[in-house]
Amino acid sequence: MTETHAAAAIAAETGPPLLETKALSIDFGGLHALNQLTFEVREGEIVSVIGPNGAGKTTLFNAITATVEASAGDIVFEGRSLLGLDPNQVTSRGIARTFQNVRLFANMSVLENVMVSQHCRTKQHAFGALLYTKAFRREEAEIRQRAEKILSFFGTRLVGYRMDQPAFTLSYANRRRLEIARAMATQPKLILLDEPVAGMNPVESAELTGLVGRLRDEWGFAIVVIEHDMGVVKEVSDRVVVLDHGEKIAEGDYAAVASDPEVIEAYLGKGTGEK
Amino acid sequence: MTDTASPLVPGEAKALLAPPRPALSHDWRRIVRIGSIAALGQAFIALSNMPVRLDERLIVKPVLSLGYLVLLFLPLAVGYRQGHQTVREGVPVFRPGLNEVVGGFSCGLIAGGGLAVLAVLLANFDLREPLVNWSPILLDLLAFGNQAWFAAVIWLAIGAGMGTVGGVLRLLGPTSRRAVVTMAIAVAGAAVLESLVVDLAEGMGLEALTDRLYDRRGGVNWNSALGLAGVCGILAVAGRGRLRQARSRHAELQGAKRTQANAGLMALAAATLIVLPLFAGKLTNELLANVGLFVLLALGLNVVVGLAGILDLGYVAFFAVGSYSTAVLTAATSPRIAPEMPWLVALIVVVIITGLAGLFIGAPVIRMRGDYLAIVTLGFGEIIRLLFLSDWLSGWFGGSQGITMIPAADIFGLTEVSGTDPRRVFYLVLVFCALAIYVSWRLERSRMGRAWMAVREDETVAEAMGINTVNVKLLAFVVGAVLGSFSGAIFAAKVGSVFPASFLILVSIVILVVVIFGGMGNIVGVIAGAAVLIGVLGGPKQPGLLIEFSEFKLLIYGALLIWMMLARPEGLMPSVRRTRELHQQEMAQDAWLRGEVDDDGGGNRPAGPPVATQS
Amino acid sequence: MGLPRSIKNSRRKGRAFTVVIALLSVFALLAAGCGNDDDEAQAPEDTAAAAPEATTAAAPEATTAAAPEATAEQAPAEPAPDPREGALGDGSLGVVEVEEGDAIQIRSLQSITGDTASFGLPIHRAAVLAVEDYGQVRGFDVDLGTSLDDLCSNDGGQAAAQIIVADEDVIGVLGTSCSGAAVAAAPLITDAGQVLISGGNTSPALTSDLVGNPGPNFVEGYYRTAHNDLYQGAAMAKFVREDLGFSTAAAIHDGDPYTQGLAQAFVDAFEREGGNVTGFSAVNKEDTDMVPVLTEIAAGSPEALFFPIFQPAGDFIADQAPGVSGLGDTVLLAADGLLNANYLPLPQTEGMYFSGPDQRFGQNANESTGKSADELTASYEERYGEPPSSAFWAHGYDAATILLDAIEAASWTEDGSLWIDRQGVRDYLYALRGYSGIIGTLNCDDFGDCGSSKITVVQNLGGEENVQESLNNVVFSYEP
Amino acid sequence: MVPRTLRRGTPRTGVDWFLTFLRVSALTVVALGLLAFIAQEIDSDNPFARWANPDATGLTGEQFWGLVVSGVSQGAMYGLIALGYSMVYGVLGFINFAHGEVFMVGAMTGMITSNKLADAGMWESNFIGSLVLIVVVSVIVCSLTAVIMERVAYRPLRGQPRLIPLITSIGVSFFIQNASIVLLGPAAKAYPDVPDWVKTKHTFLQIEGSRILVILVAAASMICLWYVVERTKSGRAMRAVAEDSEIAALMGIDVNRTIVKVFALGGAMAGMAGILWGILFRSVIHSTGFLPGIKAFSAAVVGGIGHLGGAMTGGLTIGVAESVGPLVILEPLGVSGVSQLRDAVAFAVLIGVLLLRPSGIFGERLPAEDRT
Repeated sequence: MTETHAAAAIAAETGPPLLETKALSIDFGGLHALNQLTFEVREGEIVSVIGPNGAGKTTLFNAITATVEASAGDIVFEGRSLLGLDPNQVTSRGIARTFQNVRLFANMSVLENVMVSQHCRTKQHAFGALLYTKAFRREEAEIRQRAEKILSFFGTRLVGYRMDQPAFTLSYANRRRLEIARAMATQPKLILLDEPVAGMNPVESAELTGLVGRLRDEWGFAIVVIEHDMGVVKEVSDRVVVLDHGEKIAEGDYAAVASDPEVIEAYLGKGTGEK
Repeated sequence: MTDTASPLVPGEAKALLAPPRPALSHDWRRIVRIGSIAALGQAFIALSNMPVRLDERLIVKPVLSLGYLVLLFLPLAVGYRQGHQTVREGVPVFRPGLNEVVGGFSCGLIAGGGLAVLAVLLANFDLREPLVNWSPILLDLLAFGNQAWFAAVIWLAIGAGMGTVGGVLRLLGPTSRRAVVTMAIAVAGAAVLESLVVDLAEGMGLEALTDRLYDRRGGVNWNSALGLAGVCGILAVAGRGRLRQARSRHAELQGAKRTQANAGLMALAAATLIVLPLFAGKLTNELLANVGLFVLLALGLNVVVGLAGILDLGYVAFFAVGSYSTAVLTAATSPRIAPEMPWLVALIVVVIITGLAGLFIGAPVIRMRGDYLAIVTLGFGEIIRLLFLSDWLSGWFGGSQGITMIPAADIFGLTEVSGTDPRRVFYLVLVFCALAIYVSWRLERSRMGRAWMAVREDETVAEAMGINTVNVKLLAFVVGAVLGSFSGAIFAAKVGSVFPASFLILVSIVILVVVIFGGMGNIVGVIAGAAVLIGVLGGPKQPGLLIEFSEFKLLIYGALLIWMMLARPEGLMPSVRRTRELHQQEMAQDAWLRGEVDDDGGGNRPAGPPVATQS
Repeated sequence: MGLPRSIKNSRRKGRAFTVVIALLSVFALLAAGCGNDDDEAQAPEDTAAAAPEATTAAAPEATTAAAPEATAEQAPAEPAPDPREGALGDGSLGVVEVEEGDAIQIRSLQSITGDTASFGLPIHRAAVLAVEDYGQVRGFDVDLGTSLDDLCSNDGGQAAAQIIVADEDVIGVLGTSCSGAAVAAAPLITDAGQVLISGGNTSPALTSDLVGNPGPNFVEGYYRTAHNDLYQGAAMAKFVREDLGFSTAAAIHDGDPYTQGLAQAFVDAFEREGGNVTGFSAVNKEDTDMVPVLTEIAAGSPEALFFPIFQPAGDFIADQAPGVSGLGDTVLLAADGLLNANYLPLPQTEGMYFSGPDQRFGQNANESTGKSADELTASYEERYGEPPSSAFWAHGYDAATILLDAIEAASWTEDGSLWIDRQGVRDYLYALRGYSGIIGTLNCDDFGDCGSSKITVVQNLGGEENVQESLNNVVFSYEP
Repeated sequence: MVPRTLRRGTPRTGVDWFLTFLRVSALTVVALGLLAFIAQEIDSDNPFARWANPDATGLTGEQFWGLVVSGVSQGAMYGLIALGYSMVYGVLGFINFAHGEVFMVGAMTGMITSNKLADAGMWESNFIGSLVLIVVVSVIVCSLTAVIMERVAYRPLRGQPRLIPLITSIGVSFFIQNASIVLLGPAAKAYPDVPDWVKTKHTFLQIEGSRILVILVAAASMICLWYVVERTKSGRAMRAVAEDSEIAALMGIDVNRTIVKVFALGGAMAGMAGILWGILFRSVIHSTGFLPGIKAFSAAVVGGIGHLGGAMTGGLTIGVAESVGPLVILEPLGVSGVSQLRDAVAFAVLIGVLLLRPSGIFGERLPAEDRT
């Protein structure tokens, strides 16, 4: 782990930023969900975003994926601003996400879940399907092949007979896995994982943690993780960003952040137990 | 979609856990409740004039008319139904016995009481002011021409009798019960479908058979009723289980074999549809043509509602646009422009026009939430009808005088299709149905179809997964519009005239009912739904086989829709996916019981037998 | 490993289905083409084969069809006195046999459900009464069969007509209620050799423009006892222009082809008479608040407002018109759609004028059944518990009796069966002159207009008790 | 789910461009119509007034006032019906399509009762008393109808996908409407004649008594309802259930009972509207409930669903728009037979409002799970 980690960290220091938020602010009514947030992700980097509840972590994801609109500031991905795009356009630029509360297409089969997520990477339109053209058939085969390849990334869990089962029959952990598989299928450069191990037992959690590393190493995605489990954060992150009340209060590697007094204060409060 | 329904309704759990009841204890409250509901139902049916109206139609020549059959059915049904609680999931909680008979008797008695009371009231009070059917004719019917007291006694007796029969029916073994039910359905069916059967028999040269079966003017005669019942009873007993075997054998088929079997079935069905009209007379062909038009509409709406999950209540707009543009383009009498195109050429233009109309209506509504979308599409449907109707645009569309003298559809100079020959209309419809089936089948299994499914499941996530939901939904809207326009174009050529009155909101709703009733998202289901509803009951402006029911058509539609939603929301022939949506809980449990769901360990269980999840 | 196979499978499946569909489409097209050719080719053979049977009257199955040549050839060969002595018709449209114990089949095709039921139902009921009153025809019962619904629409009419013509024993059809339905139904029914007699259609398109030009939808075998719209529009215009002496008028219709046509006829006639039309607008049948449309009309301050529509919209217009500024003194005029026992008692309709068929049935009696107008009204109310809700119910009664008379005139008994000549039925009807019915004297012209062309304008005296008097309170009558 | 804010900024896709075009052209048409109308009013001979419709004549002040009053009284009834839609939507999250039929049942009940009273002579001798009596009867019957409807058709479907109860409600609507046809006959039925003071215009503001009555009663009902919902215990329970029924159940609220109350209240409002309808138009037919029902739902949407004041505002908006709109906007633009298009105008208002403000005038109040 350390070898690749270090190498990646070096690359991250030197390469151009993949994603950058510039003084990003988001207001809901009078509430500042994010305030002047500036932060960046480099290619091949795994960044953890932590912070107490209500710190604006998920809002950050929503802002990046254009589910909420930025009030001020800018979000730049690969040198181009993401502002004003629709969520699907953001996804086709190369950012995929998972959801805090797993949201699968519950009645579609596991395979279909992954196949449908390649929508923005495929081109065949209705006429291809109607005329059953060669290009259409080739593309369908490709979609399917890629889907099966992605699913086999998770070992035997999502392949075999399970591939054709509706997603709602999956166990909780497998649903999480399928969500990641779905994000992978959009062929992103950057994956945003929203609490990927929430609700899992330690064994599953450890396994998934390993998976996050492999995602970067084997597939080359940059990854941003929101996570509460500090063990996981420690394990996976190249860099940790701490948010509180929509502001960045600390940034750095895990050790540095963990000992930052402001972070400790944010989590534990100033003695009076205020949140 | 969140599931709030608990897996077991509390009542059910109680019933499962409760100790078996002793053989002769009655749940009197239940019996009284069911009985009184039936009594009210009987009174309602009687006051709705249904028996009087249906008395014209004989079922068994001298003995039984459809009017009385309607009244006899309810006590029988509740007599059977009241014992329902004793059977759970096919497992009898206790041995059925005398209990059923006594229960059925009491239930039927109460149900019959409804008519008895009504008869007495009819004789003594005049409530004709609000209730138009409160008439001597009704009393006469109820009393079999005698005094009111006679009616009271006889209906109590009939109710009790039918209820007892219902109870006894429950005591029978499954085989004999099936035989009895088959016999009853066969006789009633043969009588009700008389015109169709005769029509077909004439085409096939089997008049001798129908002459024997039916009395010359309506109704099965007594002897043939017995004979028919006997034959069907024997068939039912002999064929017991065969059908199910065949079905399960079909379900077990895998891969290529299954495909072959399906293709074979499909070819068989298609061959029947192609050959049948050649033997059928005008009546059958007209019915088939009407059913076909609605199948076409329903297939179009199925793309919109069933596949993409957009609840379009204004679908009739596209039917209207299709009809009107065909009329304007082909008819010489259309007011302002009359290019008098041949039908096929016009069709191309019509497709373009309706596609644009789909875009125009679709664009503003596509981002709206489900229910808003429903009401707004409904509004659009009505706006379009009003525009066609309006004096303002009557210079273009004829206003309330419509456009008449629309020429027959000329098909490559081979043949001309118009309403005078319903057989040709049917073949034309068949071709377009095949096209519509192909389109929806192909699209469903493509990238677009998957995107529609995803949008239906969870729009936000679909968008986050890179699907341009607006475009995808618009496409569904346009495909639906174009399929609807085919129906409109054929309709214009068939009827030979278009009036705004053919495009009421009602039509949209009937098409929706067809889709839902048949089984949303399933092509075969949609076809079956149209055949049953439009063919048997009739469409909004089309009589079905049961012309006697035309007054009660919409009433029955309403009741059927409610019942269907309560009892079988996935429709007559559900699509696998739709069933999943509606019965997620149960299916998950079943899968768990079969060991097919992974536990939280994540797939450590040995893989069970693969399930057929083809959809 | 499993992957390529499954792809192949799905592809093959797709192919197979595509091929099936393609084959089906081709076959369906072919079948459509050939099937019909067969049909046409067979038709003459059928008639030819059936002809001898029909004339020898042996085979019970042979019900229809006797080619004219066949009868012509065989008639002189028969030495016995001709049983069809006196029966009309030359057999050119076929002959129908009614076996002993069977009933003569006629059908009723009226608008009996939905919003227009109040119009069609009385016509249907009158037909039922007529068939009952008439009794047997040459000793044979008459069966009105299951009543069909024209749904007041072209598609409904066509579909119902298709059902009727499927039964080859049907001689004639009483209907339709709505002209729109007749446009689609008449060609089918008359094609089958049957006749269609309407008590409710008034559209000129179905018969003629009254000066000898057939309307676009005219077909032979179609008759009606209702009058032609053109009379009524002209009558009302003349009344307003001459009797009331008004020079401005407006009209409102409700989007129904009938009301629109009548309103248009009125407006055209009024302008021909030298009047000035200040407004022509429309409501929808479901509208209740008429203030906007009345305001629109009020802007032209007409002296008279003609709204030949139906209930309930008619109730609201009469009710709300006096309250709209500018219409306070406007005289309200309506037509037969509102001239009925439900509308006249409404307090707001007192003093209104109504055009319509002459409803002074008074001493009129139907010459076939002998029933007088009063008796008929009484038996209607007794039977159905309400007065007729449409002005054309009596037309329906007369339509039924002339059909039965026609059947009687065109039929003969032979070997215990009754034989009815379809052409004879038409011959009788086209030749009908001076028939006295409930609605007055019926004369059929060459285009099927049989009704009395007399239009009257009555003024409503108001009140429930005065309905009959109001119907008789004729202030203007018009006969071209 | 995170709230998806309405995006400002420039349109990006073809659909956005098209929508912008639609918004602009709708506003342009309205503005042009209004301008032409105003020009007509100032001087009906000026060229600007006649550019589109040379025959147009302006309206007198009295006529315009008449239109507004008719729109307001019609709109007040839409508003009363819309309350039922809005409340049920707020609590259960589906369109109860059959609610319009409850209104029809109310009008029918009123017709039957008032005719019986007229036969007994009480209608003439004590009009106000009879009116109160028929209101009571009709409110009870309508509440019962609504509650039975809920019990039979909707309760078993709780928790099913939203489409299912919606379709069921279409079935219920068909059933009630056609039950009315088969039981009571298809013809229009009249209310007995009302006293003169109801029919004639009063010098005060030149309004008919019946319309004053409608507006007053509607306002009073609205206030009562507002009091019940905002100030009583049951009202709090309703709001809680509307907010989140699961949480409400955990807080000890009997959800079923509360939903029954919501239906009963909605039914009562519809029954009230039915009587007002009867007094105003004095005629009722089986289809009386259908179109007003749909328009009332549109009104609820226009006002912002789940919002009581919104329902009333929406009702008034639609009522006034369909009454005034055709003559003020369409006729100056040269459309002939404008009154025929009034339903089209009502639906156009619905579409227009949703185009400009997707969540209605007051914004929607939806159950937690629906805020997606």
